[in-house]
Amino acid sequence: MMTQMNEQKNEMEISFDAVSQNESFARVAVAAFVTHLNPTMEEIDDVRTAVSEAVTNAIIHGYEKRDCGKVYLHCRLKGDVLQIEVMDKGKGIENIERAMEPLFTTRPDLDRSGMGFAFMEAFMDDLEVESEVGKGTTIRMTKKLGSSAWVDSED
Amino acid sequence: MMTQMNEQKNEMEISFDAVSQNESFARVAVAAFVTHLNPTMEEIDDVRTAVSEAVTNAIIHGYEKRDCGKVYLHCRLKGDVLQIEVMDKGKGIENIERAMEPLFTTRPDLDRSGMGFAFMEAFMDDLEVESEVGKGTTIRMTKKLGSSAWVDSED
Amino acid sequence: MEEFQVINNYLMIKLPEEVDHHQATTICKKADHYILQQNVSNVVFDFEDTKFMDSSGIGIIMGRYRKISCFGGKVYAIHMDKKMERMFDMAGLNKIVEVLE
Amino acid sequence: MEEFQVINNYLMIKLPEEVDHHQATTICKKADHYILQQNVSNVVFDFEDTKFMDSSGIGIIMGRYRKISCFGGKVYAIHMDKKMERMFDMAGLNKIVEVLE
Ligand SMILES: Nc1ncnc2c1ncn2[C@@H]1O[C@H](COP(=O)(O)OP(=O)(O)O)[C@@H](O)[C@H]1O
Ligand SMILES: Nc1ncnc2c1ncn2[C@@H]1O[C@H](COP(=O)(O)OP(=O)(O)O)[C@@H](O)[C@H]1O
Repeated sequence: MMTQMNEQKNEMEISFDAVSQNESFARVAVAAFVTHLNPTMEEIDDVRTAVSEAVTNAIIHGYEKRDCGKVYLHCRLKGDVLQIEVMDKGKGIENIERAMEPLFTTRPDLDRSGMGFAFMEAFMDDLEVESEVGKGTTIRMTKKLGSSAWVDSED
Repeated sequence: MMTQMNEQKNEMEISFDAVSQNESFARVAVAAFVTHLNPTMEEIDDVRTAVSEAVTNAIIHGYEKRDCGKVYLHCRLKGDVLQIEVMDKGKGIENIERAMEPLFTTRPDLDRSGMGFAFMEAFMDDLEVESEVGKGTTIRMTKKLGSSAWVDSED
Repeated sequence: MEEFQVINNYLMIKLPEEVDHHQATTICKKADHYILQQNVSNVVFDFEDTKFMDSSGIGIIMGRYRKISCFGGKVYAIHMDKKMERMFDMAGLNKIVEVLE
Repeated sequence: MEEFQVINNYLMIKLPEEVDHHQATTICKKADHYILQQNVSNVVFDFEDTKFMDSSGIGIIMGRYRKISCFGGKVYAIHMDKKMERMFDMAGLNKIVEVLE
């Protein structure tokens, strides 16, 4: 039974306008996509935080709030592992290493904290950032869900 | 203020695997996409029903539960009017007129009621069906949301 | 989750929060198991916990009605909200299902 | 919805259910209005209603801290859950914000 569960696959892709009211839409959509795995509340909340950071960055940094771009969100479930890709075709990141430093932000004027990447790293198992100036940015994150399933499957 | 509201636009597109656990995902995603308009509970529920019917049809009739196709969901908000498109690249509908008759179903063996199209028509303002045998089916639905906004805007 | 209970020759089905095609598949299978194995002749659908239903719910009821009506069984529905009643009426289920308050 | 209340020279901000960038924009604007117009010197952030927060919440607090600390004002936070405390610690906010139970 367990093996079969782990091999289950599911995939979805969303694209939406880069406007701030879609931040909560993106979080809800990803959470709804994984609910049938019965993840813990903590896991769901961690995923919601990471998605929120990546989508917000695409909107405010990638497209600089110009309200004219699309954000692309791709989710893949392989068994109990969730892969998330958040992509924008915005201005890109010049120095990725520096951008990922906790507390580094180019927009303190927008009350940004510079903790976005730090939270994505802390709340997901894995984080990769790919970016090209003038072309856009892709964030790839992975998280194993429903770790408690191993215990539940005993019955 | 009201005019500005009515001119607001927002758009999203989702594609996902044609498996039945994505039926609830699709409903939740569409509901989350429109919440910032403050639609009534009834309106949200009507939209959820219509989306559920169209997505379920794509999965069980379009792809005949073969678990190997994609369902495409496109939502557009123009002011307070929601346009929904549900598309599959499945087997298509031979006789659209007959398919839309209440209680007509080709799958009573799957406990289908034949009320899918009737409910889409009843709970949305407008319904259009486009289909080609062997190519697929596209459902277009429209609904005006937050009709109570006209009253609320008095204050 | 849906719940099943047999009282005399009545099968009581407490439907889940969301009655859609995904849920319906399991519900129909389990209900038919009770109808065939345990000789129930009547079925009561309880919508108390149900917050969402689409036409799959109508299909569940029609299918069970077909299975038990030929032996003189009856179908009942309780705790329906206004929208469910409207769906019932549109499908003509109000003619074959006894709706209890 | 967020709520603002001024008691003596304390501004109490009850944060909304979801603290993200979309909400933060309004909260920062309103908070700064109170800070500048009503001469409050301390700010209390109340997370009682908050079920979701991302780094935008950290940004709100840092920004308000910068505005009031130079005049000797203090920032307080109440009703935080474990995850919020962890986010606070990661951002070093525990050094500048007094966390009340
Ligand atoms: N999608 C993106 N496009 C362009 N620049 C980005 C993107 N995401 C992040 N950045 C850059 O990296 C910096 C750090 O990001 P982050 O850690 O999320 O903090 P914050 O969003 O608070 O600034 C941002 O200030 C911005 O300069
Ligand atoms: N996306 C689709 N692809 C192919 N056939 C479809 C599709 N949607 C509907 N149909 C056909 O139209 C019929 C009626 O659909 P509907 O009113 O939704 O009832 P039901 O789903 O209960 O059969 C279906 O039984 C099927 O034959």
